[in-house]
Amino acid sequence: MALIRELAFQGAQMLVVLLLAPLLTGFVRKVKARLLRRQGPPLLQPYLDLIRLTRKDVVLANNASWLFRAIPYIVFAGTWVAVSLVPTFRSGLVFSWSADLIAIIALLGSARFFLALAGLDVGTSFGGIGSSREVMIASLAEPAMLMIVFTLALVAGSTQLSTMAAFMVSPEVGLRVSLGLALIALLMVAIAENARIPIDNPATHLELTMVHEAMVLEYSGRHLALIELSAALKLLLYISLVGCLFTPWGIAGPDASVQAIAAGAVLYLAKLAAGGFLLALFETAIAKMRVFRVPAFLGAALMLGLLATLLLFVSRSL
Amino acid sequence: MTFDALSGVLLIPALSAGLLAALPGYRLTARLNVLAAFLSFATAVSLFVVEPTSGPYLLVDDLNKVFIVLTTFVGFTTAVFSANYIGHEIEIGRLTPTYVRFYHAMYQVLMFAMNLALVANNIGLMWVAIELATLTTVLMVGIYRTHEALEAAWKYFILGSVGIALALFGTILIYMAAKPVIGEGVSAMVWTVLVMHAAKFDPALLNVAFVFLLLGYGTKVGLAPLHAWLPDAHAEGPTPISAVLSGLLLNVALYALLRFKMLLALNPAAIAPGPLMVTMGLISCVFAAFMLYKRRDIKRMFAYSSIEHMGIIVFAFGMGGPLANFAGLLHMTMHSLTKSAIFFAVGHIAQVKGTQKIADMGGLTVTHPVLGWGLVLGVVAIAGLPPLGIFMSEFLVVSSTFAREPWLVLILVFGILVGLGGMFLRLNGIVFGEPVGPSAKAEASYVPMFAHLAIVAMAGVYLPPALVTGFQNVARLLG
Amino acid sequence: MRGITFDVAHMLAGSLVLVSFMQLYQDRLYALLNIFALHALILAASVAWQAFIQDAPHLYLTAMIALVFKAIVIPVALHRIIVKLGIHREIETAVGVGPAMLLGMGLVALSMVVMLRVTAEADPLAREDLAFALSVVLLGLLMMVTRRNAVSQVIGFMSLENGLVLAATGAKGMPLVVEISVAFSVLIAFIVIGIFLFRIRERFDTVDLQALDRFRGERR
Amino acid sequence: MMVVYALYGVAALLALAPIAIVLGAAPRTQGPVLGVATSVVYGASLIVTLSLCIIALLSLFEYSQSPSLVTLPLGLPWIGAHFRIDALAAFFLVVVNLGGAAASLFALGYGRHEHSPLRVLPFYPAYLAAMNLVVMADDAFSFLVSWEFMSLTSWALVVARHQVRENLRAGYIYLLMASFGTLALLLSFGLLAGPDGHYAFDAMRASHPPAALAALVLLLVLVGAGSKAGVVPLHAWLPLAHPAAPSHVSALMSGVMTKVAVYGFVRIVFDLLGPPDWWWSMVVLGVGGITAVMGVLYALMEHDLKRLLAYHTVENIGIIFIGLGLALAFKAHGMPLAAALALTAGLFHVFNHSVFKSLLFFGAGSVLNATGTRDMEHLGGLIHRMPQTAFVFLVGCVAISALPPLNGFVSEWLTFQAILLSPQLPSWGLKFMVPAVGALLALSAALAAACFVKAFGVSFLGRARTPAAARATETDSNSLAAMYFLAALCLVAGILPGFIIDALAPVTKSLVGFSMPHQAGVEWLSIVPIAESRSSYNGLLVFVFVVLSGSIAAFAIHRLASDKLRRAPAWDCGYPDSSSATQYTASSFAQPIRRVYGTSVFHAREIGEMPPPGATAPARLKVELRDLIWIAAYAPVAAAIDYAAEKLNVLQFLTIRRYLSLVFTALVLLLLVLAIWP
Repeated sequence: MALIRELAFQGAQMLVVLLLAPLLTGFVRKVKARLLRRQGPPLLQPYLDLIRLTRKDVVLANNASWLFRAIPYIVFAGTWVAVSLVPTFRSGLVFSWSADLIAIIALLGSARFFLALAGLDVGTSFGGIGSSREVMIASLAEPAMLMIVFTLALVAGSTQLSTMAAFMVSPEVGLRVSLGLALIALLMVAIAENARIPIDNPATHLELTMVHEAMVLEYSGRHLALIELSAALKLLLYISLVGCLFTPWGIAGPDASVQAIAAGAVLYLAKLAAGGFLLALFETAIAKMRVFRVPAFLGAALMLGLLATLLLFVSRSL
Repeated sequence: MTFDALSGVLLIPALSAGLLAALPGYRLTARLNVLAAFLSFATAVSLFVVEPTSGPYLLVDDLNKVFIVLTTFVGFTTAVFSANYIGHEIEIGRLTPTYVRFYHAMYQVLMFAMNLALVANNIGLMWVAIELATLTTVLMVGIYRTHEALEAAWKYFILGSVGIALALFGTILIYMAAKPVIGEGVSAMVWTVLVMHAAKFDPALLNVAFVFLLLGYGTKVGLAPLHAWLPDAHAEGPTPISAVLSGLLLNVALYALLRFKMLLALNPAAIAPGPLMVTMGLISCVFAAFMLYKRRDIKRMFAYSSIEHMGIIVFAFGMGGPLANFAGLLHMTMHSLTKSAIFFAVGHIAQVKGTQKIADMGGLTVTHPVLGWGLVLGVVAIAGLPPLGIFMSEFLVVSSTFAREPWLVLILVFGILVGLGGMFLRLNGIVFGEPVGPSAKAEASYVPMFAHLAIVAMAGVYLPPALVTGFQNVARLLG
Repeated sequence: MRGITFDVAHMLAGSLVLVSFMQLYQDRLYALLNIFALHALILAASVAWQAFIQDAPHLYLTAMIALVFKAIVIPVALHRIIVKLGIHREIETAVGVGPAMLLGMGLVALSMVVMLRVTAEADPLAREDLAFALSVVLLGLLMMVTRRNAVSQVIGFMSLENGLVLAATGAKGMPLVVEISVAFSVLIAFIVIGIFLFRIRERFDTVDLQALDRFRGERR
Repeated sequence: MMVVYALYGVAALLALAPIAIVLGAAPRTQGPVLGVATSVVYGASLIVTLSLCIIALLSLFEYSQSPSLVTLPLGLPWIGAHFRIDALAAFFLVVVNLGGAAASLFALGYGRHEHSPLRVLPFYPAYLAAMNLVVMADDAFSFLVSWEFMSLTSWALVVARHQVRENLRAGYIYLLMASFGTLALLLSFGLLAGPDGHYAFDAMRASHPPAALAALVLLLVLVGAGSKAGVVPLHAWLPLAHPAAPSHVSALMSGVMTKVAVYGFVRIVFDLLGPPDWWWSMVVLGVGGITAVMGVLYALMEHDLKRLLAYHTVENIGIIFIGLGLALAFKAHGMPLAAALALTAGLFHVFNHSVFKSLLFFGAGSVLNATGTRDMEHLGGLIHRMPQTAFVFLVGCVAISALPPLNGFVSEWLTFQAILLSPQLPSWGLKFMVPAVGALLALSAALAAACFVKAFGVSFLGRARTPAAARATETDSNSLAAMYFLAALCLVAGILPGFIIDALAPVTKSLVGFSMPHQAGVEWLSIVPIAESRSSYNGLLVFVFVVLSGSIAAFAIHRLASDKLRRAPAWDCGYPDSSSATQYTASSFAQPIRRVYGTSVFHAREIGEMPPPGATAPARLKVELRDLIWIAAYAPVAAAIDYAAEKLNVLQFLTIRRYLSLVFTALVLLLLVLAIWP
């Protein structure tokens, strides 16, 4: 009985994130437009785009292989599973122990791995640019992310997201330099991972500046829809990750009352909104940097992460 | 005296030498040569069965039994090889029948001399025998009468004679040291007696004596820096002689050294012979290893490798101790077998290619697979790679002495490694790559080569207990 | 009596060393030959004296050999060779005479030091004798090393070997002395013949380098 | 008596070598006979290795508590040849023979393309036998004999294609490094055995050397076993030798032999050497971390497929050594549970790497056969020509890039878990070092993914860059079978890691006296290193999740929305170009990463030649990489030896008088020694 309830929660969570993701993207776009004094697309535009794309035929390059057609599903699945394991409004998801934070990072990693392959499959120069830059960025972003995970895991004594979140609300966290550093690093990584300004520009179609867009250049129709959706999911994932790690307040416990859960849900939406708003604000405030400045940016994130880990011992020896 | 195995190993070569000198026709003499060599080998083996009594002049104990059997065996296989080899030499007219007759006679004289040196119970007699062996080899090295051959022989002769002189002076000194204790006359030169009284000898005299003996016989062993004659003598003489030189004569000289080492070891007041030997061993090993790199003549290269291994052996004996001595004996045996096997292969290769220049041979494993792989196997063995015998001895030498003398052993290991590098650097060019030079069919007798290699291979993984106990006794003798 | 015998032996041996020194500073071949003849002569005398005092008749044979072979036959033969090869001019030395002499001094000193460590109960005669013999040997070797000329190197070798015979005869009752001296004479004969046969003109050196270069290609 | 049966198997393998020679060297053997020989040798070795594998599994599961010993009257006479299968040996036997069986199966097809089979067939089974013997040996002599025999046979296999100059050079360097390593091990055994030669391992176990000596032994072993395993900076031979051999042998060398080297390290350091010092682990960790990163960076710069794989072996060896180093650290500080975890991680990665590296080398071999080139710049589009090979190769790539749900991820995840335990270490040096090493590990993992995107993407995806690649054909069924088998293993080990962890329990128990909690009992078959609240992973569930959600998405979209599909020329922002030369090449793919890391690590320089305006010459871009390790460590040694040889060589050409003066000097010196002797 309890199991079924848990499964239901799990399913609900998965559906929620799936449904919320495009909204979040739309919200960010809207806010950006507003900050630029533009009207901007309607809030639900992403949904419409997705639907339209899925309706269209796929136009496939002549020499695209079976792998090219399989990849959108793989990427989507990987991202979706990853995000569905992040506690959003209720921690202690039934399957959360099937993958801890490291595994979630790795899942996103495999999604990226296949996306990069897709960039190379058709054999165009732009795809190549995209993939090669993507892996270069990833080669710095992933270690940085892992260092952040180290920091948090060492603080919380666990890599299990639910446990971490639970620990983060508990009083013995205290204010720590490491956590601050970790937060900054995490934000930097999140920006890079989601191909946002200043690393990459989700809206650009100026070839030489594209990274993510260049990889998926050859995709169309439902394939493109899936990839857009997984991109949105990824954004959601990172924001909720920041949410549940650094602002874990309100996340309902495993055996919480309905009200608590409702409150958690509301709070969660608020967090998403806040995150999206800040992101939009940041993006409008800053200019995109040259591709070969990116390593410096992410290297800084990596250093911050490492520093955070090392400072732990100084702040309080565990 | 009555004919026992002891006098057998001496008489058979001596008589057959005379006979071979008299008989014409190389086929016959070659066969006779093989036969004689085999007979003396058989008699030598019989030494293990019935141990003859040692007299004032001749002696048999565990130490020289090992040497005698090894010598006669390699002598026998080399005779088999040389029968085939000389035939080819006559066909291409490098040797005339007269010279061949002389060659065979000399071969047996050499055998006689070496056996005599081994069984001699009298240091004077031993000296005479070793010098006789040296002079015979001088003659055989020069047998081709080419300019280089003569020059090599001449170099060998001069350096050899100086060695002779030094060794004699050492012998005299030993006598002088022994005389006050033992009394005048022959008995003061008899091993068995000397060993008994060694403790009471005058240490200072013994020291000087050992220095001279070390240099005198060390010249024959080919220790650097006394080695100069060795590479040329190996390179310019007929290949069977190179095999015998590397495989046997060096051992015989080494045997003499060992005897005197034992003598010194028995006298507490005298200097320890170990350090001297260790030093010379290390010098020879490292020096020869480096010399391998620039070699262009295949036989000269393997001659240098002999120097290297003599260095290792002398090092082992110098370190002393049951394990190291055992290793030294084993290494010596394995080296004789392997090196002569290599020279068999090299002899055929040189005959096929019509040159000894390494640059003019290549891709042997393609054109002459048996010879080529035989050579590879030989080099693998000599480089001390398992599962062949030399690996075992090197294993024992290094592992048993590292705990005692780390730095010295590091030098030795360095030498071994460098030597291996030089060896394989050249080997690559000879056996692999595109074939170079004539690829005519080789009419070779592979039996001796592979017989030796088979023994070496077997010894690498299994030593018969009898041999082991024998070696262990000897090792204990050597202290 | 003991004293006299000892002194005579001592004197003879010492003079042998002296003559070795004389050899060292000869720079004419003929002169060198004559000095060597003298060397052999003294050796013969000392061997004979040893034969007398040890009353070992076989030593007289050794003395005989030394006298006939070394003091007469060989010098004559070498003289012939010199004439035949026309090399009776100055000996070029690898090391100058002066340094050679100094080296010689050093060697003699060395041999003394080494030998006098011998404890006294080894009978003094043998001890002194050995000291001298050793120095003769070393000087002979030094000669071989410092002279480029084949003939003088042979002479060096022979004086080295004289030292050996001196030692051997000094060793009281040592067997095989005669045989050894014979063997050595044969050896020397070989060398002399070798020089003559192979037309090794000025020096041993000539047979080396160019030959190596030309024939063996061992050298780049 | 498992060990006896195992020895029978080894004997059978050894017996195959002469059989191969006889079959092959029979007068005037042509294709068919050689074909027979090939099938016989590889078939037989397949059977034998499989049975050995079964034996090993049995002894791992049942007899692991009581090691089975046997002593043969071989080897050192007064010691004899000891052989012993304990848990550790059994595990490595499994690894060795699994790889061996796969390689033999692969070679059943691949071996037919061999140009000169006689240079491969005799040595192949001997090589397998040697590796088995190393793992079973229980005394220093038989260990080293087998160890060096392993090097020797593999050397013969490396120079099998001896007409190619580089292969000879590779073989030469390989043999030198191998002997160097063996001598180092020999010295370490010399220290362990002591001057009176207690060479049997149990004697060594009984007596522990004093601390200083033990440290020396550790360093010697690190050099000896490390040089075999390919630890930076002793790796130089590896990327030369592994690709030079025939591909199934490359697979064995990279996938299995390096593991045997790791075995040597574990056996001596964890088993024979006694209690470790805490700083040892710092050495091992440092070496491991540097090796991991350097290896993958080298691999990224490489565009020879097999050399790329070889360099990647270096990286994985680094990961393994990180695991071992952690285990040492925890063991030294008396934290057996953590030590067990770290050791398990390391050994798990040993298994994983042997599986997917063999798989990848097989794939490379098939590509080599189909196209005749190893250079990725001449490949491309193979996924169309050889789809099955492409698929299994892809699996291998995902596995080695440590991506869930395949096995590579599990071992690295365990390593991370072990790293996360490091704060409990008392010594500050380790406290600070381990996270840094963790960063290196993470970096190398990310770079590995990049590297294999490149490897797979450039050689299998895109369009064929050369006619050869365009004409490629799918490889034969035997090879495919072998590859599918390994790919399946990658998946199984990835989604059911619990079983392997449990299988490793006796090993860790025997080495660090403790083992990870029993995993089989955990619900849903997930793995829990320490405690569920702390961390857990369930490959199976992740796998099922991904498959389900993927297929749901597919189903939903195809059913509810359109499933139509049109083929058209590539879009490429409007100007698609027909020439396949315009694709991204391997080196251009690596360019961004080269910009980031290469300038410092390789002194990478890009030299652009821009012709003056009006000139018709093409513009060129040259990339210069310098292998600093080679320049710093190897070239000088070679130069020094050559110089010394040159100088000493003068001694060959002196005159007799000079030689005499050498003798004279020696004499005078010795006399002087006497004169000054007290």
